[in-house]
Amino acid sequence: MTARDAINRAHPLWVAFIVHRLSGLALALFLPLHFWILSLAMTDPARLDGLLGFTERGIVKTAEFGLVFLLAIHMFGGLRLMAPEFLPWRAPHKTLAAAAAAVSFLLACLFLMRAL
Amino acid sequence: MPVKTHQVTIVRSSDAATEFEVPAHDNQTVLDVVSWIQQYADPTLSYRFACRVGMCGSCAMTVNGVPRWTCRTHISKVLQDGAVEIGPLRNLPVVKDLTVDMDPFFDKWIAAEGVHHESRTRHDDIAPIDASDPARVEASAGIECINCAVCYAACDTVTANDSYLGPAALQRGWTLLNDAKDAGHDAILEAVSGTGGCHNCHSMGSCTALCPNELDPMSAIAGLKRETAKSFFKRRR
Amino acid sequence: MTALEHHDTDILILGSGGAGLFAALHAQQTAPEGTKITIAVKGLIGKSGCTRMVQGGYNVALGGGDTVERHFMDTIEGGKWLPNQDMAWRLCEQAVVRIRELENEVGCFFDRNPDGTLHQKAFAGQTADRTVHKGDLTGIEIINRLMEKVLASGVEKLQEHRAIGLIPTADGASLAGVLMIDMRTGRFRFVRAKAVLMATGGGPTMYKYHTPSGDKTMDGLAMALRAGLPLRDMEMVQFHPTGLLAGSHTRMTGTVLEEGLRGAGGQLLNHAGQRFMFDYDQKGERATRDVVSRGIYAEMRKANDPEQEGVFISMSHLGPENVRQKFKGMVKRCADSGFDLAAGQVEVVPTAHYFMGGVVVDVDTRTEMEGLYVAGEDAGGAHGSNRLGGNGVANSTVFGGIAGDTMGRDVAGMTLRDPDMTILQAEIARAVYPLMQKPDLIQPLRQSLQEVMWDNVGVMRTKTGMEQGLVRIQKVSDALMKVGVDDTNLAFNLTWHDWLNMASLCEVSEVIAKAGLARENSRGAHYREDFPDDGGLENSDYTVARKSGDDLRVTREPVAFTIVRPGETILPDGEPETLVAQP
Amino acid sequence: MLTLRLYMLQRITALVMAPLVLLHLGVMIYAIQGGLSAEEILGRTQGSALWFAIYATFTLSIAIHGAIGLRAIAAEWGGFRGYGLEALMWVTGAFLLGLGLRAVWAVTYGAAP
Ligand SMILES: Cc1cc2nc3c(=O)[nH]c(=O)nc-3n(C[C@H](O)[C@H](O)[C@H](O)COP(=O)(O)OP(=O)(O)OC[C@H]3O[C@@H](n4cnc5c(N)ncnc54)[C@H](O)[C@@H]3O)c2cc1C
Ligand code: HEM
Ligand code: SF4
Ligand code: F3S
Ligand code: FES
Repeated sequence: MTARDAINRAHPLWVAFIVHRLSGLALALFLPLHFWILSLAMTDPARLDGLLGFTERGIVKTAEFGLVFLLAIHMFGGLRLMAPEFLPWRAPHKTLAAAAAAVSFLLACLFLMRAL
Repeated sequence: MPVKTHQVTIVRSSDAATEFEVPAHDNQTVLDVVSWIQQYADPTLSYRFACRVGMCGSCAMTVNGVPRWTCRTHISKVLQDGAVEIGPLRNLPVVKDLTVDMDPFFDKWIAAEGVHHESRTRHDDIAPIDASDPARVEASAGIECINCAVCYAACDTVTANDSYLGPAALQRGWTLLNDAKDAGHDAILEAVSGTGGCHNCHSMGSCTALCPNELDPMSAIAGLKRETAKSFFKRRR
Repeated sequence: MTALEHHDTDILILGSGGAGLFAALHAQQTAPEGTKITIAVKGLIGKSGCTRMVQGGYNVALGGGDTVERHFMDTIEGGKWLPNQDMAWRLCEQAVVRIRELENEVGCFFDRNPDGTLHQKAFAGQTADRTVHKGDLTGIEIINRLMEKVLASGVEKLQEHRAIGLIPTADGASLAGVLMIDMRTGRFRFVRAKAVLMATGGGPTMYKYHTPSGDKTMDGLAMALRAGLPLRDMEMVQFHPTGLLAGSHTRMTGTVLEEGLRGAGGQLLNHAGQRFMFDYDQKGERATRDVVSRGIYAEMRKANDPEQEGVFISMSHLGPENVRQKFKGMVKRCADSGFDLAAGQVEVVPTAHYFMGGVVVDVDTRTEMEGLYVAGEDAGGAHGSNRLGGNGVANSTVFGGIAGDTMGRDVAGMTLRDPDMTILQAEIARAVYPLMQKPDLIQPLRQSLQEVMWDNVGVMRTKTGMEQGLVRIQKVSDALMKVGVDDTNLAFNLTWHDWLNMASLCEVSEVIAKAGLARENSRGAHYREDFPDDGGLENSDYTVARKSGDDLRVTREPVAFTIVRPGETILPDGEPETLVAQP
Repeated sequence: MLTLRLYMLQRITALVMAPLVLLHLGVMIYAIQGGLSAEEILGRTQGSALWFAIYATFTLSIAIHGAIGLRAIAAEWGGFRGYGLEALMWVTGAFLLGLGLRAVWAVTYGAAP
C-alpha cells in the first residue's frame, strides 16, 4: 500500500480508528513510565518531587496536556466504538466519532487551562 | 478518432507494458478503458467481468488505490489530471494482471455459516413473513450484497489478519441470524466467535464507506458483536 | 502448449446459472452415495451467466385464482402455439415446487404482501399476477442463495474452465466427456463423466445490442451443433425493447432498462420528440416486448439518422423525485454511466435478450446422445416462439433440478466411457488454430458480425435480408480464420477466448439465419416482413437444424398438440379472460 | 486475532475504566492547580483503603485491557502469531500489572514517610 493509496482510501471513521489505535498504543507505552514515577514515592520521594516539579515547565505541561488528551480521546473513542456494539441501533458513527473528538479536546483544554 | 486520451497505468503481474493512452469518450467506464486496452493495445491483458451492470460482482479492481466496481464507475469520476492507475483487488491472491482468485473470499463466506439452514422443506407452505418486522428489516438490510469483495479489499483488518472472515461474510451471517426461517442461530454465533470472527473488526468503516451497493457491513458486524456478547453471558449463566 | 490433462468425475455440470446450480443440488439428493459431482464454468461459480441478472422475477401460479392451467395457457399462447406442450406443462407445474424449494430449502426471500404472503405481479402477456420477485434484483437473490448452498455442499469446482467440445465415444452413440480450457493456465483438460449436463445458457450476443453477460457466447449450442445434435426453434431470438444506447465503445450499450419503466407510464419518443407506440399498438408503450421492439425498430429505420440511432425513453413527466424513488436502482445505474433517467431522456434501442431455440430434449432433459443432458436457456422447446417475462428463470431452475434428479438416477447404471481420439484431437486443433496465425485485432470482426445480425437477421426479417446476412456471416467467418492470437502467454488469455467466442457466435449465427429463412411466417419473436401472417396455428411446425460434417440442414416438424389445440383452452368454462386488474 | 473471550474482557475492562478515568482526570484537573507535589499526592492517598481499592482495580483493568490491545496491534502490525503472540500478551499484562500495583502500593501504603 502506497501513501497515496491510503490517502485515497481514508475517511473519517478510518482516521478515528488510527487515532484510537495510536492513542491506545501511546498510553500502553507511557503507563509504565507513569507507574515508575509514582513508585518513586516509595523509593525516592525527593526525585518524585523533582519530576513533578517539571510540570511547571512548558514542555512537560504540553506533554501532560497530550497525555490527558490521549486518555480522553482514547476513552471517548472507545465508548463511541462500544455504543453501537452494545446498543441496538444503527449508529450515526461519524457524528459519534466527531463528538468523541470534540469532548476529548474540550476536556484536555480544561486540563491545560487549569494547569496554567 | 477522438483527440482526447486518458493516461492509464495498469499494475501487472506479468512484465508486460503498464502505460497506455486510451481514447476518451463521453460514456466510458473504467471497465471500458480496461477492455479497450485488451482489445486494441495489449491482447495479453487479463481482467474479469460478466454482467457489466453491477449485478455479478466480478469486475472489482483497485482504481487509484480504492476498490471499486469498474463496470459502474464512470472514468471521469476517478481521473486525476487525466490519469488513472488500475490494479487488481487488494487482499486476494492475484491470478494474473487484474484478476484475483476469489476463493478465499467465498471460503470465508461459507466458514461464517453464510448459507441457509433449513427449517422447512419444499413440501411445506412458504412461511408468511411480515416484511416490517424489525428482525426482518435487519435481515433485509444486507440482503442485496453481490459478493463483489470491494469491502473485503477495503478493510485493513483483512490485510493484517489472514484469518479474519471479513465484512461481507460476517454481514451474511448477521442477515441469516435475523432471518426467521433460518435454523442456524447457534452455528452462526459459534462461527463468528472464533479466531477470525467478528471480534476482530475495529469498526474502521471502510467497508460501509466503500460498498458500491450502499450496504452497511460495519453495523451488521456490530450486531453480531452484540449478539455474541449476549450469548457469552447466557452460556455462563 | 497442447499438453492435455485428464480428469474423471461421475456427474459433470457445465455452467453455474440457475440450471447448473439446481442440477448440482438435485444430483446430490438423488445420486448414490459417493457420486462425484463437478461443476465447470467459464466464469466464477454463481457470478457468471444471466440468471444472476434476472430483474423482474419468477413466474409461478400460487393460487388466488391463478392455476397451473392458466400459467400453461399463457405460456402456450405467448409462444404462439409453438412450445413443446409437455415441457411447458412441466415448467408450470414444477415451478410451484421449485419456488417453495427456493424459499424453504435454499433460503431465498421474495417480496411479501402486507399479510406476509408472497407478492406477485403481472408481466405483459400474463393473465394473472404471477411473478414472484425480490425488488428488481430477483436473480441476485436466487443465485446468491443457490451459490452458497452449492459452495457449502463440497462439489468439485472447475472455475474459469471453458468447455470447447463435446467428445463422443468412438461409436458416436454416447458422450464420453468434455474438452475444456483451464483459462487460468491456458491448458487443455479433458474431463470424462458418466453424465454431463450442458447448461451454458445460450445468450444471443452476436447482435449489436445485447443484454446477456459477457461470458455467454452460444458455446453450448455451437458444441451441440458440432456433435450432430438437433437444435430447434433456432430462429427465435427475443429482443427486449429498451436497451441502453451509449456508443459502441462501452459495454453498457445494450444493457436492459427495466420493463417496469414502461409499465409505470414511461414514454417512448422518436427523433422528432413525439410518442409513436400508439401508431403500432393500442396498448402503446405497454404492449408486449416483441411489439414494442418492432415499433422502435420501425421508427429507427424511418429516421435513418446515423447521429441518433435509437429512440428516447422519458420518465420526467411522472415527476423526477417520484421516478428516483420508484426506480432507485435503475436511476442510479444510469447516473453512474452519465445519464439522467429521472429528469432527462435516455436513448434506447431494442436489444437481443434471450434465445428461445436450443437443443432438442425430452421432458427429463435427456438428449438423443446417451450421457448428455441439456437444461436452461440451452434447451429448446419450452417457450416456442416467445418467452414470457418471468418464464426464463422458472425454466432454468425447474429443468436444472429435473436434470439433476435424472442424472442422479441414471448415473447408477452408467460407467465412464472412452473418447473418440480423432474427435478429441480435432477439437484441440480447432482451438489452437488461431495460435498459428498472424495475430491481429478481433474486436472489429465481432463488431462486423454484430452489425450483420442486427441489420439482416434482427427484429424484422426478409428473405433477401437473411440471404445477404448469410453471405456476410460467411465473410466474417472467413476473416476470423485469418486472424491469429499471440501465443506467448496463454494464461488467462482473453484474446484467445475472444477468438473462440467469435467462432461459436459465427457458427450459431448461420443457423439462426437459416432457420429464419426456413420459417416463412411470423410468430412471436420471429417477424418476416415478407410473410407477416402466422401461417395458421393449426399447421404449426417448428424448425430443427442439424449439422453433419459441413452440411447444415434445417427441417420442419409439426408441433404435437398433446395437451391443447389452437382455439381450445384447458381452463374451466366461464373462467375470466384475465385476472389482472386493467389499468 | 480476537476471540469472543478476549473481546469481552477488553470491553468489560474498558467499561470498568471509563468512570475511573473520569474520576482520575477530575482529580488531576482539580489537583493540578498550583502545580503537583509528591506531598500533595501522598496526602490524598496515603493509607486510604478506598484509594487503594480504586487504583488497584484501575491497574488490573489497564493490565488486562492494555495487554489484549497490544496483542491485537502485535498481530496486525507486527505479524505475531501463535505462541509468540500469546507470550507477548501475557508478558505485557504481567509487566503492566506488576509495575502498576507497585505504584499503587507506593502511593497508598508503601510510601517512605
Ligand atoms: C438482463 C436480463 C434480465 C432477465 N430478466 C429475467 C426475468 O426477469 N425473468 C426471467 O424469467 N428471466 C429473465 N432473464 C432470462 C434468464 O436470466 C435466463 O433465461 C436464465 O437465467 C438462463 O439460465 P441458465 O442457467 O440457462 O443460464 P445462465 O444463468 O446464463 O448460466 C450460464 C452459465 O454457463 C456458463 N458458461 C457459458 N459458456 C460456457 C462454456 N463454454 N463452458 C462452461 N461454462 C459456460 C456461464 O459462465 C454461466 O455460468 C433475464 C436475462 C437477462 C440477460
Ligand atoms: C476508559 C478508558 C478506556 C476505554 C473506554 C477504552 C476502550 C477501548 C476499546 C473499546 C478498545 C478496542 C478497540 C478496537 O477493537 O479497535 C481499546 C483498545 C485499546 N486500548 Fe483502550 N480503552 C481505555 C483505556 C485504555 C488504557 C488506559 C490503555 C493503556 C494501556 C488502553 C490501551 C488500549 C490499546 C493498546 C488498545 C488496542 C488498540 C487497537 O486494537 O487498535 N486503553 N480500548
Ligand atoms: S457488502 Fe457491498 S462491497 Fe461488500 S461484497 Fe457486498 S456488495 Fe460488495
Ligand atoms: S472495514 Fe474492516 S474493520 Fe470492520 S468495520 Fe469494516 S470490517
Ligand atoms: S461486471 Fe458485473 S458487477 Fe461489474
